[in-house]
Formats: sequence, C-alpha cells, structure tokens
Amino acid sequence: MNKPVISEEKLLWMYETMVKIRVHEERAAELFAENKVPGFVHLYVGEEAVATGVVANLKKEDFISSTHRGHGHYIAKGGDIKASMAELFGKTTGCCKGKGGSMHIVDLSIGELGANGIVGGGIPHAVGAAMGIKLNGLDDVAVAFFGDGASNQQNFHEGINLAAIWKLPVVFVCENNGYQISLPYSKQQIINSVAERGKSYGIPAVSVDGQDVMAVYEVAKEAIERARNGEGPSLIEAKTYRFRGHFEGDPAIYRTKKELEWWKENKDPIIIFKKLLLEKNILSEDDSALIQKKKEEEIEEAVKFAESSPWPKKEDILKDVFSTSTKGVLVWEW
Amino acid sequence: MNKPVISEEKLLWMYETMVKIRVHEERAAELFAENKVPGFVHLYVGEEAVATGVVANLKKEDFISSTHRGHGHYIAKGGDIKASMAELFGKTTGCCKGKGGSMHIVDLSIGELGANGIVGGGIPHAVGAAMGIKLNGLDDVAVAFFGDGASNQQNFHEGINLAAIWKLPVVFVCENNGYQISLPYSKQQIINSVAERGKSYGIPAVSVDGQDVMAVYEVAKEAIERARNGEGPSLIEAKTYRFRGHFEGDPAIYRTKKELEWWKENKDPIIIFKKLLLEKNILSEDDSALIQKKKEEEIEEAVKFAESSPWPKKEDILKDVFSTSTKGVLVWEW
Amino acid sequence: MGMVRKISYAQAINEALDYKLSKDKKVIMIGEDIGTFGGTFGVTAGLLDKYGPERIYDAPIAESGQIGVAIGAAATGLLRPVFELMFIDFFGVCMDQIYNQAAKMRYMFGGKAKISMVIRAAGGAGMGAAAQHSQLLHSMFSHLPGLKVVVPSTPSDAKGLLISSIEDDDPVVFIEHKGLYAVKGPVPEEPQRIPLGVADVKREGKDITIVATAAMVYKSLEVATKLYKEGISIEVIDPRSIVPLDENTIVNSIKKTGRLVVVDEDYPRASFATDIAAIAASKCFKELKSPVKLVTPPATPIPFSPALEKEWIPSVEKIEKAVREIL
Amino acid sequence: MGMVRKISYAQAINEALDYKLSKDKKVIMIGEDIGTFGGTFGVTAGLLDKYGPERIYDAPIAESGQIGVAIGAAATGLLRPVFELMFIDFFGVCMDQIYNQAAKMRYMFGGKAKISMVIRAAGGAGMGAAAQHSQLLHSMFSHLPGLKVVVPSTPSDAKGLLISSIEDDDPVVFIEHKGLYAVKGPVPEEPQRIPLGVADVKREGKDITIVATAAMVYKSLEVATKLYKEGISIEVIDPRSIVPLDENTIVNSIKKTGRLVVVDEDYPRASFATDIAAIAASKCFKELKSPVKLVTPPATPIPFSPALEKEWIPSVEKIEKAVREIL
Ligand SMILES: Cc1ncc(C[n+]2csc(CCOP(=O)(O)OP(=O)(O)O)c2C)c(N)n1
Ligand SMILES: Cc1ncc(C[n+]2csc(CCOP(=O)(O)OP(=O)(O)O)c2C)c(N)n1
Ligand SMILES: [Mg+2]
Ligand SMILES: [Mg+2]
Repeated sequence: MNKPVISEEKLLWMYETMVKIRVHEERAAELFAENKVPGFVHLYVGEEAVATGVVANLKKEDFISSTHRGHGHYIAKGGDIKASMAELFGKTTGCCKGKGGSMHIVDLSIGELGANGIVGGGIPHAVGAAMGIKLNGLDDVAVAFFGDGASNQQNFHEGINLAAIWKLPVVFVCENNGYQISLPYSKQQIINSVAERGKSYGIPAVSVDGQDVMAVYEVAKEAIERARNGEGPSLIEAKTYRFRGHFEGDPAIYRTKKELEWWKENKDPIIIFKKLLLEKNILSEDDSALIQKKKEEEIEEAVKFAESSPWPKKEDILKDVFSTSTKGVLVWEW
Repeated sequence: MNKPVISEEKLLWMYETMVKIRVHEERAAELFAENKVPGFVHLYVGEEAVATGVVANLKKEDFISSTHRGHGHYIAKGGDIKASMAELFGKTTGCCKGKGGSMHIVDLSIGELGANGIVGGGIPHAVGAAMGIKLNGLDDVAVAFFGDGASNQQNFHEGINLAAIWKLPVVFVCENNGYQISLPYSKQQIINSVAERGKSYGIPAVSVDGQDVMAVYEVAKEAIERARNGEGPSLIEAKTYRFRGHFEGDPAIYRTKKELEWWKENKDPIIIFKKLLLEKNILSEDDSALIQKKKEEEIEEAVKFAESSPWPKKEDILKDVFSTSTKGVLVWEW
Repeated sequence: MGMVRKISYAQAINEALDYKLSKDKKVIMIGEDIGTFGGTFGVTAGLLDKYGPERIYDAPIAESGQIGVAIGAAATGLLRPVFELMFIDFFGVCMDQIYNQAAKMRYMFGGKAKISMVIRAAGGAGMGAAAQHSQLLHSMFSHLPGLKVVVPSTPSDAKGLLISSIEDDDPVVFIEHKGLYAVKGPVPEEPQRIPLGVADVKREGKDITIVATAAMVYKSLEVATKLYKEGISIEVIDPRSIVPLDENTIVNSIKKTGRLVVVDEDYPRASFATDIAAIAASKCFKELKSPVKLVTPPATPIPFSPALEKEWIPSVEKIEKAVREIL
Repeated sequence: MGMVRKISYAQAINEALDYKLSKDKKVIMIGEDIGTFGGTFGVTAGLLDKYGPERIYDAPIAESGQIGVAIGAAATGLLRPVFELMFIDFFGVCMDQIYNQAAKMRYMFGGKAKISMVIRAAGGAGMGAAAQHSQLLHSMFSHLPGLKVVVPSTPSDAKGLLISSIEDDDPVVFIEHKGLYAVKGPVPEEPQRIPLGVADVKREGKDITIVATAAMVYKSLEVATKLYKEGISIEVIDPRSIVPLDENTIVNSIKKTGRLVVVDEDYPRASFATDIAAIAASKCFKELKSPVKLVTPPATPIPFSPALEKEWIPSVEKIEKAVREIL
C-alpha cells in the first residue's frame, strides 16, 4: 500500500486538534479539582492521536458513537467546546442543557451520536447509523469508538457481527489503552491484540500504534474507504495509553509511575507528531507556540462562557422526557 | 493423534443412548400432537451423536448446562426419563414438580444444571460450575451445550472469555444444526465455522462432523482431558442437523424437503453408527432390534408413569419461590 | 357505511405494520424470524415478500445488538425502526439498550435526540410456556421513565395504537398479548389512529370501577355482564396505554363509583395494579367507599403445568369475588 | 459493655464481607475493580491481599458473563458467590441472568436448585453522576418475583443484613446507597445477623406513619425531629428489606396513626411507594384518616446538573409539606 498523500492543511488540522484536546482536558482536570465540574470525568490525555487520526478521514455528515471518555471524539468531530464546557459545568447553555454532563456530551448536528455512560453501549448505535446510511443510499460512514474493556462486552460481539452480515459502512475503533480501570489488558484477554477478534466476524482487522497519528490516519483511511465503497465493516485496534487516572480523582495505584513516565516521555502523541511536522518544515516552533496559545484562549473562552452561563431551572427537570407533553406521564404530584 | 481405544461396553452405551434419545423424542412428538404435552417442545432427533459423543467422556460428577433443546443432553447425562416425561406432562412427579416443562428439565444430582428457555443463558453457568470445581480442587469438568444461534449472543462471548482468562475446566460445545429457527447459518455469520471464533479467546477450537459419534467422542475426549489436566477451556463445533421442525408444530417452510431428505438418508447418526458397529461385529441386527424394543418399553413405562401421575395442586403455586417461608413475600392476597 | 369487517388481533397488527411500511420508507423492521418465517405467531407474514430484506431484517440472536442498531438508526433521523423482541420475556438480554439508551437519550441529551422507534413484543400467559416465555411485564416498563407503554386488548385498538406508536417520536414498548392474537373483532380498513394516553371505557357503570388491561379486559367484561343481571353496574376501563396514562378518566370514574378493583395479569408488587390503587388512595380518598381490591397473579414466577397456570392467571371467579367483597 | 465503636457504612460492609470470606471458604467475590483497586467506592479494600485472586475475581467488563458464572457456581452448591455490580444502573446488561435465571431457577426447577448468591451494587443519586449512574432501582427488583431485595440505611443495618444475605440460600439484591458510604454509626464488632424481613422502627410516633428507605430515612427522621417540637408525633419505619417485606409492622403502624407518607428515592410509578400506598388502601382502609402521600422524585430520568439533581431528589421540605398536608 502506498502512503496516502495528506495536504498540509489537513496535517495542521490534525496537530491543532490534538493540541486542542490536550489543552481542553488539562483544563477540565483543573476545573474538576476546583469542584467546578461535578460527577465523573474521564479524560483523553495521551490518546489524542486516535480520535484525531480517525476523524481526519471523516466529513461532517459521517457519524461517530463515543464513550465515557468522549471529549476527544467530540472535539475532533468538530463539537462546539463552549456547549460541551457549559455541559461539564451543568449549565443550561450546555449541549445537553445541563442534563447530561461529561458522560453524555453530544452533537447530533455534526453526526456525533453521543458519549455513553455504559461501556460498549454506543457500539451498535454506529451500526444503526450505518444501516440508515445504506438504506438511504448515502456515501457516509459511521465509526464506533470504544475501549479495550468494552471489547469484552456483549455489544462488541453482537454489534460487529450484525454489521458484518449486513455489510454495513461502519468502522470499529478499539482504543486499547492497556487498562479497563485497574485491570490490565493482559488480564482481560489471553490473546495479544483486540484485532485478533476480527476473525470471529470475518472482517478485516488491524492493530496500529495509537500514539502515531499518521499511522492511525492511514489504517483508518483504508477502513473508511472500504466502508464507503460498500465493502463492509472493519476493526481497528489502536494501542494507546492514558496519561491520567481512569477518572479524575483516581490515584491509579494499579500501574507503576515508571510505566506512566515511560509513555509520557517516549510515546506522547503530540510530541511525536510535532517532531515529524518540524522535520518536514510544515510547522515551526513559533507556529506550535501560537497554536498552543490559540487553543488555550479558545478553551478559556469556553470556560468563561460556562462560568457565566445560567443554571437550569427547577421546572426544566420535567422537560425533555418525551417529545409530547407531560400529560399522563408524571402521574405523581411533584 | 492416535485414535482412542473405546471399550465395547462404552460403544454399546453410546448406541443405546442414541436410540433411547431417538425413541424418546419421537414419542414426545406424538404426545405433543395428541395435546398431552403442552407448551413449546424442541426435539433432538438427528442430533443424538453430539450429546452422546460428548457425554461418553463424562462421569456423574461432571456438570453440563443445556438448552431449550435439552432432552438429549438430559438423557445422555443419565437423567431419569420418568421424571422428565412427567415434567413434559406438567405432573407433580416431574423433575420440576410440573413447574418447568420441556424447556426447564433438570437433574442437579447428576450434574445436569438445567435446560434453559433463554438462548445462550446456560453458557456461563457451565463456566461457573468449572470455577467451583477448580476452587474445590476437584478433577471434574463442565460442558456447555448451545446452538449456532446462541454463538451470536452475549453469553457466548462473555462466558468463553471469562473461562479463558481464568483457565477453567470447561468445554464449549456448539451444536451447529445449520439453523437458528428459520435463519440459516450462512445468514448468521460470514465465517465458515463457529470454531473460528475460538481465536478470539485464545483457546483451542475444532469443527467436527456431529453425525459421526466416534468423531465427536474423539474431539470431546481431547478437550475434556485438557480441561481435567488444568489446561483450560476449548471450543468444539459439531456440525449437525435437526430432523424435525424447530419446535413441534413448525412447518419448517424455510428449508427444502430435499435438504431434509438428504440428511436423513445420508447423515442419520444412528444409521451411521449402527453400520460401524455391525461391521466391527460389536452389534448384530438382533441386538439392535432388541435395544430398540427395550428403549421403546422404557419410554412407554415413562409415559405410563407420567399419565398416571397426579397433577400438582393449586397451593403448590406458592411453593419454591424461596428456600424460606412465604412470609412477607406474597404481600398481595391471592 | 356497511358492516365493519372482523379480523384477528394478529391480522390487525399486520395491517398496521403493512400500512406504515407502505407509506413511510423510513420504517423498517428488525427481529428474529420476522421474515421468511413470518413471525413466531405469524404476525409479520407476507411483509418480507412485499418489502424485501432491506426493510425487513431477519437477525441472528443478538437482541442487544439488534435494538442498539435500531436506536442508532433512529437517532440519526434516517430511519424509524420497529424492533420485534420475539417474547417480552427476553427483555433481560437487551434491557440496557431499552432502558439506559433508548428511554433516556432524549432526556440526557437535553431534548436533542429523537428516538422514534417501537419495540413490539409478545407477552402473556396461558400457553404452557412456563416462567421464561409467559410474562406480560408492562408494569416494569411504566416504572422506568422515558418509555411509552401500550398494551392493547382489542384488534381495533391494536391497529390504531400501533399506527400511532410508529408515528410517535418517542420509544414505545408495544406489548401484544399472545392469548389475544386469534381474537377477532371489528377493525376499520382505513388506517385510523388511536392516540396514546386515551383510555377506553369498555363498559359504563356506576357502582364500581374496574381498571383492567390486555386479556383481563375480557374477563372483567364477562363479570360486568354477569353481575349486571343482579343489578350491579360495573364500569370497565381499559387504559390501553400505561404511559401516558389517562388519569382523568380513571380518577373521574373512581370518584363517581367510589369503588375500585384493578385486574391485571402482571406481577402484583410495585406494579401497575398498585399504581392505580395508590392513585385511588391519594387522589380519590374522599370519594372512596371501600377498600381497593387488586386481582392479580401471586408474586411468583409463572408455573408450567396447565393445572397450575390456569390458577395463576386471574380468573373470572376471582374478579367476581373481589367485586362482591367491596360492594 | 463499653461504647460501641463508630465506623462508616462502607467499612461496615467491608467487615461483613471480610467476616464471611474468613469463615466460609465457599464465599468468593466476582466483579470489576474489586481487587487491586479495592472497589470504585473503596468498599472491598484489602480483601484481595487477604484472600487472593482465587477468591476475589477482578473481571473484564462482561457483567452478564460474570453473574452467569456466579449462578452456575451457586447452582452446583460448590460456592456462595458475592457478585458486585459496580453501579446498580448497569443491571440492564445482565438482567436476564439476574431475573430469568437467578431469580427463577429455584421455582422453575421445582425447588431443586439453591441459588445462594448476593448481588451487591451501589445506587442512589446526589453525586452528579447523571441518568446512567444514579438510580436506586429497588422497586423493580421487588416487582420481579424470585429475588430478595435489601436496601440498608445505617452502617449497623448494612453489616448485619449483608451477613444474613450471604448466609441466605436465595438470590439477594443488596443495594448500597452511594450517599451513605461515608456516613458513620455505631456498629458492633461481633458479626451480628439482622434477619431479612424485619422492619426497623427508627422512631416511634402516633400521629402519622412515614415509610422510608435508604437515604430517605435520614431526611424523614429530620422532619420527625423538627415537627416533634410542634407536637406532631411521626413514626418512621425503615423496612430494610423490601422482599421479604415486614408488612405487619407497616400495617399496624398505619392502623395506629391513620395517616401515611411514603418517602422513596426510586421512580414513582408502579413503585415501592405505590406498593405501600396500595397496602394502605386495601388493608388499612377503615383506619385511614386522610389521603396517602407519596414523596418521590418525578417520573423522569435523573438530571446531571447539581442545580437540577438536588431538586429531583426528595427534600426535607417536601417531606414536611406532605406531612402537613394530611394532618
Ligand atoms: C456496562 C458497564 N460496566 C461497567 C462500567 C464501569 N466502567 C466505566 S469505564 C470502565 C472501564 C472501561 O474500560 P475501557 O473500555 O478499556 O475504556 P477506558 O476507560 O480505558 O477508556 C468501567 C468498568 C460501565 N460504565 N458500564
Ligand atoms: C435470548 C433469546 N432470544 C430468542 C429466543 C427464541 N428462540 C428460541 S430457540 C431459538 C433459536 C435457537 O437457535 P440455535 O441456538 O441454533 O439452537 P437450535 O434451536 O437450532 O438448537 C430462538 C431464536 C430465546 N429463547 N432467547
Ligand atoms: Mg481501556
Ligand atoms: Mg441451530
């Protein structure tokens, strides 16, 4: 296979996206520590190359389904970070009007089918989107993101097999960050790679270095083109690592400091990609600093927006259960 | 691998068991047609070699979990056919006191963990039995029987993977009879054999002719010995065929008469095995006729037992919900 | 207008499906044995031939995957799936998708998702199908917020409510009682809609209110007819949809009669029956003249033996006894 | 006897687990992150070190498989598994095993199976964990026959009830309220058992009965203390186990006071709250002096925003208001 030619514009978009995710997540960590963001928050720091490399192949009309660790997918797909930041705060301007929080950020208008608090829950949703695409004769595709832990769960098995027999335009992307909370991958499965599970469903499957955005881009491109061409689903395992705890507040006693440091030093996807862009003269140190600054400003703007937004009102609780009125729905006085 | 040497006694047990299952099932079909046996009845005619070939390697203490098509497993494992026949009738002398019926026949005293109305439901139960075996330091094994349809379901995926990572003494036996009710195997999966799914879990897997009891016996022997030796689980796919409808009353419009006739003529497991035993002079035509007659008498005795048994009483409805009294359980007057 | 033709409950449902499939290309069906086989109870017969495998998906046993696919398809707005769960009893293998996904998406997403889908399933006892194939289970679905729940009793209601359910923009659990599939009744040819949330007073009366669902509607009407001869006037209300619930009709009737019997085939504890009883206790207390009566099965799984099953299911005798006890 | 030491609800549960693991080799645990991690809420801390990976199984995300394994192990009689479902909200991915398998096996098998197992799970709102991580869900489990259901409110109850649950020969769903894990209270060192099916009158009173569960017990007691100063005497009953239910204590109290408020954090429709209200309407009708009141959340999913969640959860103010309305 020849390496695909990627425009400078796209390469810079990829770099900017990864930086944006990183800055967003580090800021979210601070906000959580300051008690401004409540609930459970799972950050994507260290895994930026996966969402970015995959989504670089998608257009707005394509769909993705996401996970509890969903900020990176949302940002890569083009989600409005003001709306998501306000959502993290629980404000009425949030993308879910404050009803969802970090585990449920969503933007259907750009094909982002939602983060999900249930591990594996979103996998068949992407398959369903692909069914809609196929029946409507569109040339869009759908991508399901999920973790290594999720690949042990029912929806992985059932969702992929349905996609395979119905030959739907969907790509399954397993972000194998080596852990299901505290359980290392080696104790989840006795095989070496989630990609080996592709054989169960008769679909192409490949394992890729998830810290190398170019590598992710390439395998995703192939799989997505196959899907767009009506050749059915594929499975990609991207080996990655999360640089923070499972959720904010997790002391991560189940892994060594040394292991974490090794990954940070040797496999930071942003450092790796930056080096490549510098070498290729696509990026200068100045450009990079500027991007960093710009992203920080964008995030800060989003934080300000979130902080200054109003809280939802008590009566909002009763809205959005159904598309119809609440008549006959509540029954019990409240 | 050398062919295992099997005693004449065991060979005759295998032949008798297959005949017993066949006679039982054909009689059950009649009883259903006569409205003596109510509910859903799924018969094992045509698949006798699978249960028989596998169970021939088990001892009483070993466990099996079964399916909606469970009579064959029950009989092979040594279940009392009077108790199961009375159960099919819904009589109080039934193995479930009339509360279970065909889909729930059980005999825990011989390690038969129960038929199951939920496809796939019993797969992890065998894994659990294997966990109990391992922790108690026993040399028993557990076998999970299930269909091709079940191999698309959550409990297949989840149950096998748990057995693999915990290296439990369990063997998974998929009875691939080519259909999930009306859905042919080719529309369930785009792979060629359920055995290919073993790779997903890193366990040995093999496909075997399920109409050849000797072949089933051999692969089961290997897998069961591996389990007994602490070497972990295996998966066996036995390619088989059901000679009757999915359930009694099914006109089976989804398959051709020709296909059915081909299987009956060329792949009847009892005819095939009988031929072998005749050739080897282990069985004579007279022996065979005698066995047939003996089995018919046994089944007839069971039918008489069932017919003459009393019905359960109304007050039995309230029994067996819990091991403790009904105090605070019913709450509502009845 | 001529005589209204009579067709079965199963045929009525088939007509509703056929109508919506023919009128709206977004409507598709996913389920097991709904195509070639025509459905375990024959309800979907003929639809595969008419609409083809791109609209009628015969699926492998993977209910969680199937409904997840339906949800994803609905969320995109590209399709309006009708998912058939062969028996409502199988909810357990796909409950997360029914309940944590379909039911809650709209709410969790601040109203931005529209999950237009129907979950059709056969329920109900009486076939000797034992504990895992005989449940009705509407109570549980009404307990869990975010699902509309329909339990039709007549062929005409079944057709009209199913059309409305498929046209509804929210997830609807549509439970068809197996014991009613063969029941025939007048059903208009034209696709009339019956709105969700409107109870049907199947019989008017003034002495006592019976609220009953599904197959229990028929038994309650039998008791009403019988006791009418003794001068006892029973009002029989079939809510038809449990969510939304037509509270007004129920509350007004209880206030009018001052007496309530709830007849339901679902399990009794924390149930639809206690829901209605509690409505009486909290909203009609002043008008209530006697204790509320619940006629339900006992709080046990469903026994297989026909000798037991027929006792487990609420009987005409028990309904009559309950009515007499509070008169 | 000296002062009884105070420990947290989480520690009390840990002690119960530790005790049973130490005394009975058949007791094992299966769940996610219960070993190395010590449990998402720290409840199982130290158990892996003490009992090793052959007793404490850290499992991949496969809840249906996990509980299925627990059931199979229990059915053989070789083990008495304690399965931890990290959040009760995840019931949907393993409901078939909980409900069609564990709950019904004994019945379907005519009493021949003994499924000695406990399903422990964290429930309850108040952490900003949104719609898929905040439910309590005891009503649903009490609705479905075959499960015992325990919802302890105090550290001492939690310890005593968990020991009894592990020793019980039936499947027990044991729901631990997340908001109570840090609550401390006196807990005896010795492993005292609290039988299932015995309510605890947390406070005696004569004017009105409040039946409350889990975290709502504390809020109800707060209201009782406050209104006592006004001369209003409230009896607060904590059923502790919903199945079996100590009906007598509840019915006798309602008969004594003639007034009932049910305070519950679960969804309101077809719920534990309507169950108790219906008991009042059918079994205490003669003695009832005023309408029954239900204080529950609205019939909606649980919103994320702290601004909304705190309103969603029943408040002390709402309980007080309900009490005043029927006095
Ligand atoms: C069905 C289900 N089980 C358990 C959980 C609790 N939980 C949340 S995230 C998580 C680990 C997920 O691991 P993985 O899929 O590898 O994703 P990662 O967090 O590593 O990105 C678990 C167990 C859940 N949310 N849903
Ligand atoms: C979870 C679940 N889904 C669907 C059914 C209905 N059903 C009963 S048997 C069956 C087909 C099973 O096919 P397979 O596993 O191949 O077994 P076979 O009947 O061929 O022996 C189906 C769909 C069920 N009982 N449980
Ligand atoms: Mg992971
Ligand atoms: Mg089959």
